[in-house]
This record gives sequence, C-alpha cells and structure tokens, in this order.
Amino acid sequence: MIETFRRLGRTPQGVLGLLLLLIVGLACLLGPMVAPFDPEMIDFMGRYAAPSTRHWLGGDQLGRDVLSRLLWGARTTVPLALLATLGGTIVGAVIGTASAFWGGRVDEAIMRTVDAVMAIPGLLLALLIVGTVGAGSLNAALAVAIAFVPSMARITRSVALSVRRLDYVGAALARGEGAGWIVLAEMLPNVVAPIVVETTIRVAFAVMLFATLSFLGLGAQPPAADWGLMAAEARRTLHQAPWTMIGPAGAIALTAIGFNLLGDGLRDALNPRDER
Amino acid sequence: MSLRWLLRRLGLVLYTMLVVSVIVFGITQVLPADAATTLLGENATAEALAAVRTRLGLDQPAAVQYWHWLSGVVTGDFGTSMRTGQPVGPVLMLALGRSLLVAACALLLVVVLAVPLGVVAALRRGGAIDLGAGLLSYVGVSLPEFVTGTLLLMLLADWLGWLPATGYVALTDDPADAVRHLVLPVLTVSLVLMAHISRMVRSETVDVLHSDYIRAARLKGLPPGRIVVGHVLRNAMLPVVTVLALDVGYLLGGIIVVEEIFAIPGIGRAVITAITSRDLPMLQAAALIMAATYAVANLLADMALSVLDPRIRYD
Amino acid sequence: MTPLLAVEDYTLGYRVAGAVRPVLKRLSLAVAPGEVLGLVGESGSGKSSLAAAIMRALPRNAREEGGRIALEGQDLRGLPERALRPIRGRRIGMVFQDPSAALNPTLTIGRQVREVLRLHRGLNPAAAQAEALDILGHVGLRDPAAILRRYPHQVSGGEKQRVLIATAFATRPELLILDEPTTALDVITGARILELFATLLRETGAGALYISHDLALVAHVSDRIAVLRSGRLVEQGAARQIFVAPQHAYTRELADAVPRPERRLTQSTPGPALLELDGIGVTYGRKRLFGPAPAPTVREVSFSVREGEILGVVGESGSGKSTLARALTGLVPHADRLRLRGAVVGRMGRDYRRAVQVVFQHPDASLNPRHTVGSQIARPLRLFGGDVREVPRLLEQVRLPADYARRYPHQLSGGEKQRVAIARAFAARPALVICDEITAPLDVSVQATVIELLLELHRLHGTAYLFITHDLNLVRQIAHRIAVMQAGRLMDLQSDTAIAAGEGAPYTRALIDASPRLDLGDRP
Amino acid sequence: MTLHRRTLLAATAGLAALPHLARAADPVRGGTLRISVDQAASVLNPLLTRVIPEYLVTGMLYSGLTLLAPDMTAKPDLAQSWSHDDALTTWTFVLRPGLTFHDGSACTARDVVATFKAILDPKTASPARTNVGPIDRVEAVDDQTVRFVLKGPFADLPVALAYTNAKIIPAAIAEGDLKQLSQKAIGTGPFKLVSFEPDRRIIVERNPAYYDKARPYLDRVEVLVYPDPTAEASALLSGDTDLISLASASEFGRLANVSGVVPLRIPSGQFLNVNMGCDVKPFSDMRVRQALALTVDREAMVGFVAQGYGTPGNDSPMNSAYHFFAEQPQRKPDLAAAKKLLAEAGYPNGLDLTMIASDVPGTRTQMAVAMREMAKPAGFRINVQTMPHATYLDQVWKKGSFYVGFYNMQATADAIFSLLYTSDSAWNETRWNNKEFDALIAEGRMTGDDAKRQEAYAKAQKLIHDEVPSVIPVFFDLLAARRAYVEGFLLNPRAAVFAFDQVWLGAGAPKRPA
Repeated sequence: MIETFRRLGRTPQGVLGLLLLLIVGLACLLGPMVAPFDPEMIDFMGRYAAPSTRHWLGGDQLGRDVLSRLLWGARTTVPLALLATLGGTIVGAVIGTASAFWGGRVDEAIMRTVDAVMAIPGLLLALLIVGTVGAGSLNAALAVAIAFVPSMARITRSVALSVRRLDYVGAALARGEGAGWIVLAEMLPNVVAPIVVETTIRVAFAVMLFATLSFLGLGAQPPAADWGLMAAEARRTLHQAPWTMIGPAGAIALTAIGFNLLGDGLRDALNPRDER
Repeated sequence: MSLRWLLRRLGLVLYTMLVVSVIVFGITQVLPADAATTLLGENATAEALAAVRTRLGLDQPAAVQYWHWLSGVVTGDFGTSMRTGQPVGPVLMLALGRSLLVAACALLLVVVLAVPLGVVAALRRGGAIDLGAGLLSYVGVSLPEFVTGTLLLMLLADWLGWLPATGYVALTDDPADAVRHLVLPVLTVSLVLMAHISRMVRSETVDVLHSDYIRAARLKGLPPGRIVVGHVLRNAMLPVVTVLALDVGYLLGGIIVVEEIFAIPGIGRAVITAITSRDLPMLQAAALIMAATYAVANLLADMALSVLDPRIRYD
Repeated sequence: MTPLLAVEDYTLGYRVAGAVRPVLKRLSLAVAPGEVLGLVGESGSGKSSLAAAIMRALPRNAREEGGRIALEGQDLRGLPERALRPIRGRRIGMVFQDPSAALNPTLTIGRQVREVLRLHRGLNPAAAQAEALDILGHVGLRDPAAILRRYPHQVSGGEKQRVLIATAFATRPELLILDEPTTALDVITGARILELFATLLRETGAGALYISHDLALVAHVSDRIAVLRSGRLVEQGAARQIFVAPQHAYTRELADAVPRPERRLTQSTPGPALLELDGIGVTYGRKRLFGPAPAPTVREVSFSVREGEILGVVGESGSGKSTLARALTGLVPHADRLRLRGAVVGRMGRDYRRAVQVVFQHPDASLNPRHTVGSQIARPLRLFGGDVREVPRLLEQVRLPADYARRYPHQLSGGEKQRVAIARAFAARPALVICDEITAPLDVSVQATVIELLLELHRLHGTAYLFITHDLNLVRQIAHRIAVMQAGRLMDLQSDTAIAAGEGAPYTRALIDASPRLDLGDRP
Repeated sequence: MTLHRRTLLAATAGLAALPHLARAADPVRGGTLRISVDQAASVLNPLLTRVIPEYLVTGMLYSGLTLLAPDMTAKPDLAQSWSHDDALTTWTFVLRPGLTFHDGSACTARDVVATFKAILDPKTASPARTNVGPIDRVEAVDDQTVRFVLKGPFADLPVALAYTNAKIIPAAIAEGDLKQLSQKAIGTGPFKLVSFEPDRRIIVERNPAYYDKARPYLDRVEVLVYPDPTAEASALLSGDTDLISLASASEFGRLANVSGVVPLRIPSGQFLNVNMGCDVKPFSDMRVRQALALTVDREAMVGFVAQGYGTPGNDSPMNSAYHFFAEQPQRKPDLAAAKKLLAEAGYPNGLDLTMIASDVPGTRTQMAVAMREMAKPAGFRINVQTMPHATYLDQVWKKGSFYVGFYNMQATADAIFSLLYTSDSAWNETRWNNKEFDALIAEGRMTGDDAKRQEAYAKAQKLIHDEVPSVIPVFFDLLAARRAYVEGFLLNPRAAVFAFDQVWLGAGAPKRPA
C-alpha cells in the first residue's frame, strides 16, 4: 500500500492526478465553508452576471453565484460518481470472480448474458433505468452503477481467471480449502489491483455520464447544484452568458482528468515495467 | 474461421438480442405511464385512455404483448409506432442509416487520425507530438459530448461561420451540404474515441516495439522504417481492432447525445423520443438494433482479427 | 592476431530510480576467429547484458562507463545506428533463447527468412525463396517449402530454432552470439540443435559466443569458457580445464552443484506401498456439441509410490507429468482410482489432503503475494490441527530466519520462496510430497541447496517424494525409481540401479544420451 | 330572428396593428419555406393533435369552419357566413361553394356532420370534444348548410369552432377508419401533404384547388424538427431555415441582434401557474393560497422565467390579450402580510410543501425553483420535485395538490375558465369549485350582450384574483424569428394558430430546389 503510493509519487501522471483530486477533495470537504454565497440564493440583479470580484465565475440565469454552486455541488457530484462506480465495480467484481471460480457452463451462461447486456449502450441502459425509477441524483447513480456492472464483471473475470490458474490457488485447493476462503482470501485480494486502476478511470466516466444524464433531464434535478446539471443549464443560456459554462465544464473536466491521470499513474505504479 | 464457428457466433448474436429484448421489455413494463397517457396528454379521460389502450393493445397482459411482439419480429414485422402510427421497421431503417453514417464517419476519422497519431507518439516517445497527443487524449476523455459539441458548435458555426450549425441533410439531397452538416456531429462524437484509441494505439505500439521479435528484427539489421511498417503496425493494430468494436457500444451512446444536439433524426433521437413517449415498439426495436449493431461489430472485429492474426483460428 | 571480438575493460550499469546499478564491471574477454567461447553465469551475472552490449541493443537506461567492444579491431561503441545495420545480422548473427519470441507471430516464416536474405545478401524474391529452401533443407528440416508457408505458431519450437539458426548462418557471419539457444527446448531436441550448431560452425568457420547457465552444456560446445559472476569475470580458460581444475572457489562451487548421476545422494530404503495409482487418466476440456471428444492428456497411468520412496517422474514438456501431479492433488478431475495406504480414495477428503502435499514449479506463483510468509505456513496448521506456534520451527527447518514470518513473498529471493513453499508443504506433516519441477527456475547453486534440504527433510521425516522433473541427471542422483512418461503414457519404470546399468526402454536411453553431463573424470 | 352576418374579411387583417410589419411589396408566388419547430409533429390526424408543431402542420393541411384571427375573433374559413337564433342555441353555418378535399372529392355539409360526430365520440378521444361548446347535435340542412343545435345558449360558438382540433375531414374517413389519417392527410387546407417524417421533416405543397384562388403563395413548405433550442436558433442564423415558429426566450436575445433576421414578439395569454388543491389541507384554507401569492415578486419572475419577454401575472388566467379582460390591482410581494396570513391559517412556524414540476417545458422547473426561494422568507419550505412529463401526466396531473401548470392562451374567456377553473371544467385541477364563479361564467356564455358579458367576466376575474385557486405569476410573450425575406407571417397570441397561406417569400429569398 505504502509502497504503491511511493511508486505513484514517482509517476508524473500520479502526482498531477493526486494534486487535481486533492483540490476536488478539498472542495468536497470545505466547499460549503468557503463558498461566498448561499448556492440557492437568487438575485434578480445578478442574472447572467459576468465574472467579477463579487462573482468570480459569474451568475447564472437565476442570479445564483456560480462559484458557490460549484463548491457546494462538489459534495454531491463527486461522491455520487465515486459511489456509483464503486457500486458497479463491487457487484461486477463479485459476479466476475464468482464466474471465473465456478467456470464451465455457469461461467459460460453468466458471461454470455453479461455480453448481451453490454450490447445495450451504457447511456441507453441508464436512460431506461432512470426512466423507471425516476429522475434524480441517487437514481442516476444507481443507473450508472448498473450500467457499469457488465463491463466490470468482464474485466474482473479475465483477471480472476488468470489468478485462478496461479499455483497458490492450486495449493489452496490441494490442501482442501473451502470455496469461500479461496475466493475471498486467496483470489480477491489479487484481483483488486487491476480493478482499482480500472475503477479509478471509470470514475471519470461516471462524472461525465452523470452530466450527460443531467443534460437529458434525467440526472440531478433543479435546484441541485450538481455540476452536470449546471453545465446543462448553462448550455441553454450559453449565448447570453457563455461564462456560466466555464465553471461547471472546467470542474467536470478537471475531476475527470484527475481520475484519468491517477488511474494511469496507478497502473504504472502497480505494474512496474522496465524504464521506458 | 469455420462455418460452425460463424453459426455459433450468429447464435450468440440472436441470444444477445433476445436478452436485450427481454430486459427492455421488462423495464418498459415498470416504466411509469404508458403510450396512451403520453398520446392523450392533458386530454386523458378514463374512457379515452381505455379506448386508446385497447387500440394499442396495451390492455393485454404483458406476456401476451411480448409474445405478439416477438412473433411479429420473427416474421420481420416490428409493429407500428404507438406515437405516430407509422410502421417501425422502415422508419428505424431510415434513422439507422443516418446514425450509421455518423458512426462510420466517426470510426473512419478515428482510424485515419487517431491511429497514426498513436503510432507517431509511440515512435517519438517524449516528443512534442507525444505530449500533445497525451494532453489531447486527457482532455478528450474528460468532457461530456454535450459540452464539447456545444463548444464546437459555437466556435465553428456561430462565431467563425465555417460550418452549418445543425440539422441533417440527406446525402441524396445535396451531397456537399450533407457532408458539411456531418462535420460537427462526427467531430463531437469521435473526440472521446480518438482520445481513447490514440492512447491505446500508443501503448500497444510501445509494447510491440519492446517485444522480443521486434528486438530480433532490429538485431537482424532491418532498417527502422521497414520494421515499423512490416512488423510493428500490424501487430499493434490487433488489439485495437477489438477495442474499436467495443467502442462501437460507446459510440452508440454518444450518438444519442450528438443527435439531440445537432438535430439529426437518427436512431439515438428515436430512442429518446420513444422513451419519453413510451412508444414501446419503437423503443424495443431501436434498442434491439443498437444491440445488434454492437454485436455484429464485435463479430466483424473477431472475423477481421482472424484474418489479421494467423494465430487465431475459430472452430 | 586481432581477435574477432574483443571486449576490453568494459563497464556497464543500469539507471534505476535515480541510481546507477552496475551490471558489468571492467570486463575483458576475447573471441578468436573460429573459436567458441562459452560464457557461464547464474541469473543476474550480466551475461545477457553483455550480449545486448555487443549487439548495441542496450535498453534506454543503460549507462556505459568505459571500455571497448571491438569487432575485428573496430570499436562498435559510438557507431551510429546506420553503420550498425550492415553489421547486425550480417557480420554478427544472433540466436535467442526462445525461438517463439524471436519470430513475428503474424508473418509467415518464409517472409521473415526471405527478408533477411534479401537485405543482407541482396537476393531478389525468387532467389531468396530458393536460398531459403536450400538453407532450411540444410539444417535438417524435412519439408522446407511447407515450413516457409507456415506461421511461427504452426511449427514446433525445435523447428523454429532450426529456422533461426539457418537464417543466422545464411548471411555467413563472422561472429554468432547464442543466448541460451536450447534452454526453452526439450532435452532431446536441444541435443540435436547443439549438434546442428556444431556442424554449422565447423562448416562456416565462424566464431561464437555461447551464453548459458548450464555448465555441462557449455563444457560440451565450447573451446574456452569464461565464468561470470555479478558482472565480473571470475575465471576463464580451456573448456575442460576450467572444471577439472578450477582456480576460483566460485567456479568450483558451480561445478560441484551440477548434478551428476553417478553421485548418489540417497541411501534410504522405501517401505510398503503408500499411494497406488490404478489407470489414472485425465482429459482437459469437455466434449462440445458436434465436436470430437478432446484427446486425454494422461492416459491409463498405473504405478505406486512406497512409503519413504523418492520416485522420479521424467519426460519432456507435454508428456503429462505435471498434469499427473495436478490430478493427484485433485486440481484436475480424473478417473478416481487411487488407493492411499490400501484404502480406496473416493472424494479427496481431509486425510488424503493432509497426507499428500504439493510444491509447485514457480515459487512466485505458488505463494500468495498478499499474505505474509507466516500466515501462509500457518494455514495448513490451522486446517489440519497443527499448532500455529510451530511456524518459526518450520522456517528454521528450511533454514530461514524466524523473522521471515512477517515478510511478504516479494521481499524474498526465488530460492527463499521455494523454501517457504516447502515449509508450507511440510507443515501438514505429509506422507508424500509431490515436487513439480521445483528446481527448474532456480540457479544451479540454489538448486543444489534446495535438493539438499529436501533430502534432509526426507531423512528426518521419512517423507516420500514424487519428484517430477525434466532433468534426468538430477533425478538419477536422488530417486529410488524413475518413471518415464511420453505423450501422456507411462513408458518406463526402472530402479536407479537398472538405469545405471544401462537398462530401460529405448526412449529412456535416448533421454539419458541427450542429457549433457559434466564429465569431471576423477575429481573428488 | 336576427341575422348576424359577417362578411369576408381581408386576409391580412390585423397587420395595421403592427405598423413595422407593413408590407413593402405585393405578395409573390412561389418558393419553398423552411420552418423549424421544437419537437416532432407525431400526430397527423387533425382531430387528435395536441402539441403546437402538430397544430402547425394540420393547420396547413386542413381547414375548420371558422378560423381564429390574431384579435381572437372568428373569421370565415370553410364557412362563409353564419347566423344564430336569439336564444343562442341554434347556429347555422353556410359553407363556401365548390369546396374540395385534397383527393378531389367534394366537401359538403355531410362531411361537417360526420366530422363533428367523430369529434364528439368519446372513443375518438379528441381534445376538441370538450372545447367546441355544448353541442347537442349537428345536422346537414343541405349540401352547403350545417345546423348546430346546442344544449344551452353559447355566444362563443364561432370562435369555439375555430378550435385547433375542429378540422373538417371526409365523412368516409370520419365514419370509417380514422387510423388512415395517421399517415396521410385529406383535408381542404391550403397545402397538401408530400411527405411525413414526424421526427425530421414534413413537406407540404401548394393545394391548387384551395378555395382562395390567390393563395397560398408558397409552392412548398418544409417543417423541420430541431429539438434543441440552441440548434434551432443556430439553424436560422446560418440560413438553413427561414422561420422559427416559436422561439425560446433564452435564444431570442441573440436572434434579435443579427442583420437579416427579424425577431417577432407579441403578448399572449400563455402562462405558468402553481396549482393548489383547494379541497385538501393546507390549500383548502384560502389564506394559505393568498399568502403564497403574496410572496411572489412577479416582475422578477418575468425576468427569471421569461427572460423579460413576458408580463407579470395577477393570479387570473386572463390578461390584456383576451377580450373582456378586467384589470385588477397588481398583487405585490408583501412578506409580512404573507407571514401574517400563514399564521392566521394556523401555520405560525411555516409550512413544508413539495412542489412538483414536469420537465417540459423547462420554464416549469425554473419557476418552481425561483418561487421556492421567494416563498422561503415567508415560511414556505418548498421542496421542488421534478419529473419526466409522462410520469407527471400519469401521476400528478389533476391528481396532485401542488404543482406547476403551463397553458396556452385560449380564444375566449369562457374557453380558459371552463377549461381550468369552473366546477365542471374539463381539467378541474384546483378543485376550487366556487358556485358563484360558476354562475358568472355561465352568465357570460349565455348572452350575446357584450356589456353584460364584460360585467360577468370582470366579477369572475376579481373573484379568482382574490381567492387564488392557483398562483399565476407570469404570462409569456410569444416569440418567433424570421429571415427578413419571409413576408406575411403573423404571430397569433393563441400560439396554436398559424396562417401560412398568408406567407410569401420576398426579395433575397434563397432559391431552393422544389
């Protein structure tokens, strides 16, 4: 763990990613405390306010301070993306590992079905799920999580299969260990590393998928200060106040870039290759 | 690649479509409201609702509805749209054609731009092109399409006036204009893919460059150009083919957004409209077509792979 | 006379994490025209780095810190890439350890052979094809035309290595560098490749640098031998001389570690039958609809292991010997016809699991990287009712310090990991330990200590071993009886005395003949 | 029997009211007009259309007996004249001579009768059923004359018959399979259907057999669907389209500043409201409703929700765009008074409410969010819940007790009141059920005397303003934009009515292949 962090610190992507995510994390923790305004306070005179010393990132169509909304919004946007990705990852990882462990026909059946579900574009699946359970941040998180399950199951399975073939699993089987011990204690800890990399990169996708769902009216709902929703709202008034787009789009991009960089850094740190 | 393999894979495509249809149908059953509600809108009285539901067959048990739909599909009849009353099949074929045009152009762009970019970045590791491509790829995968699309639209259409903003022009109507209208949506939808693929190509190329057989080729005294063209490219492309096919799934999702922004009446718009209007036959068929496109793309990729990579033999 | 190749005072290091790790230290050696210099060293001695340095194919982080590498007096260092191209492949040929990795998997063999011929001999396509047919025929490939049409994965490893050797010689190089060219091959195939190689060298009069970890092998092919240890040249001299009368302690140590069948290490006498196999068969995969049933990997193998017996199982790769090990540990389904101490084994229960333990080939893979050494050794103790406090004792038994219990596998060397795996197997107090190629990935000197350890444990506990290996020399030193497998069948089962007396099936004899032996005469 | 006969009016009536649109030249024939609409025109059957793009399309393909002029009066369409008895219960309409459907068959009184029979049949589920007045039966007097016998007196029948869904279709279809009309159009309108691709493009061409030989001027009209308002505006700016039938407020500003583009804007009775279930707590207490009304800064709301393109509402569904509008004192925000009323109603510590807003149009949510903030200081703690329109229709519409509604202007006071606020209204969302109000509306409908009607409707407006069954904070102006060369296009405050037979292409219009 510490070793991994040390190695991560040596990759430029890892350092940059950690730095970006540190900023995002600080926004999540301290955002509401440092936000200059109430994120929901409407201000007739401040509608479409251009960036100024008072409103650093300008005001939106209801005169709300964009910076304050961004800072508050970090709390819902980022943890929800994390939550959705983690949820999808865990379910996918369990399915994938179990499928790899059982093997044979069970594996075949599970994987064919997973393949079939993967054939539904993630966004479409999310749209259908949100349509069913209703729009909203939590439901969107559920939808994103479900949309992530099949591909995570696939990835985990392929990793787990290679772990399954390793001799320490054979040794455990040979000494008569139970399936539970083997899956949980022998296989899972070794499946985790590549999954962590994949998950990290996926958080970036989750942030974007959330934003897209909000754009289609199915993600976070007004008056939430969700970044994706803010970007979607800003888009509608783009020609009156282009600057309202800068804040949320920038926040989304930085977060996504941060997770992408961290994921790449982790990949290098967990899988040290020769110096290239 | 044996016939048996092909049949088996086609069987899997069918299985995929069956699973997709069951999932989509299942979800539509629990969706709040139905086509009758959305058709009648504020004018829905109890008797009007009942009349419309009878007309659309929505008053029958779910299993019966599904069976009717399925037996129709088997005979090539996808039913009629609950919203417009038009036959679903021909309407969706038109829509699919437009979407595939966008998708194909996007894939082409990816192959023409992202692949060479990735190769050059790998060959000149640490150089300006490598850093530029790296930066581009991070930005490319970090902004949702509706943002990049809007920004491109503002820049290239509204401010610079180089391109028409939105809309769809059929190739048959005015080919030149049609192409001009395609640029923005294709660019938008391919950005993420370009970022993804160029990164992938770069890392695959790097891997191949470090492989023993490339080292061996170099130690046999082969000139670098010959090594890259004759040995590296083909092997670096192999995994890319698979990933490209998997990305078709992502592309289909991206198309939903892009068609919304650029007013392209394709399959993505059909899906959105079908969901909001609870147009079950349309939704079912559109989802099915998307799934089939994905499944067939992957089948084609596997077939291409077996041609490109002699180690792969399907039986 | 100018040596063909002269390495003078050459120092090389790799830059890792900011510091330069030295690899070769002030190395000097020379190859005369037509001479074969054997370069021997254990892993990490820097012998492959030297090959890379000669070929000017060093990795990016390599730092050359002085010295000279000269081909016929011309220093190769500092030559631009363009000037190296006519040297590589033409004046210096190279043959790699793994023929599969040295060929581009997606191009036909023909294309890859013709490519070299056209480049270095200036042949046109038709002439290149004719020449390719000719040289492949010359290295004893039966149907050269067919081979040329095939892709690398469609021909065997031996055939691939023949192709590579033929290609390397086809450009009439002055110097050949051979980096463990037979290690990836089976014993018999390896022996034939060596013969071929010797013939070609004789015919062309080229000089060669032969790199290997296998002393016996190097002694066979080389005129002179240089011994490398941690980047330093320990000793060099005439091939026979260097082992018969080693000047340096390390050389002596190396020579002693080489298994010699005539030096028996086991004196015990086996007891009654412990584990009886009655027609064991293993088939991988399952029958698919419309498909033919897959062929069995192990068929109808019957023999028994006696209490306290060391039973060697030898065979080439793919002979089914490892599958047999997996079957006996219940890792692959098989026709259950086993008797343990006379009792029929149905489902492998706790008693069987306890009595039969296994140690795998790769210590990296057989220890779970996420668990400490201590917890992995403790696991069988927990399972089979041992005392967890025994862990230090078990570690001590395999000659590891007790504080290793807290370490993770990646903090251990290969030999140490294998000791942990052995300790884990003995934690269950087994009656039989299946050793599946456990010495194959280890250096000779490490291998010798592991064997010594195993034998000591054998003396101490009277444990029986099913010792699976491809190294006939090794197994002849320790086994009471030797089973020979080929293509999934048991071909032969002989006592060590019978083998030593020259008895056994023809295949067994062929194996023995192909195993290179270090003949040290009467040296004690 | 008094005969109220109206003469044919000049087709360009109303132009005088908007002098800047005064015509520069005489209409020119020919050309293709490209109109953009903001959503698909899914339904082609004129009896079943429901959204503005559908009205726009069927308005070109079909005609009704009367048509609604921008001043909200009925003008002759298929009927060239009409008369009624003194009791206002029997109305006679005379059709123009020689009317034909697009398929060449004659359009006669029989078709009119069959059409109305279909409209009034609940199985047809036509929105017109509750909007064309209290029709008891329709009879063909002769080929050219139709008699409407009403269940009670109804002064607004000619305007009611101009209802967007009251389009005449052939009797054979009306009596037979109405489904046919989902794919083809057989009407008497100025244009004939060429192709129908609901989500992309609908093309119509000039009907040479149109009853007015001079019109339409255009050879061809293409209706293009742009679901994204930004895209729609960009398309007009780049010249891909010639006319935005209804522009969104957020894009209007940029449309107004480009040369070659003419912004169009008229006040309308289109409004957003917050409906409150007057039959359930806490809204059954009038003081709660009044308190909420007192929190709303309507001027600000016009800015927030309509981007300034609108007028403040005063909690009555009528504004100056309607006949019989009676101005009430404008309700101003008064948080102290609101708090007091709330305390009197038994909520001194404020009130927790959930306001539901559907996602179509987006202004619903915007208003809900703005209202939430405005009402907060008075003690209303409102949780805004948004939902997809389909779910809203299914679960909230007419069932909920606190949600955002959105309505187009209706042609008459009677139409809007008896659509939304009377006890027997079709969409009685508020369940206000005020007998006094019902009586006033009935009075207004039963007399032809404008003075009496003015008085009754004024009282009704005061009543609804005072009792606040729904808060109506804002009226929207209708916005549109055209390229400068598009001539003769007029916005109709009703929003659902267009007159493309009046439009022609002037100088500078691009030549487009037909």
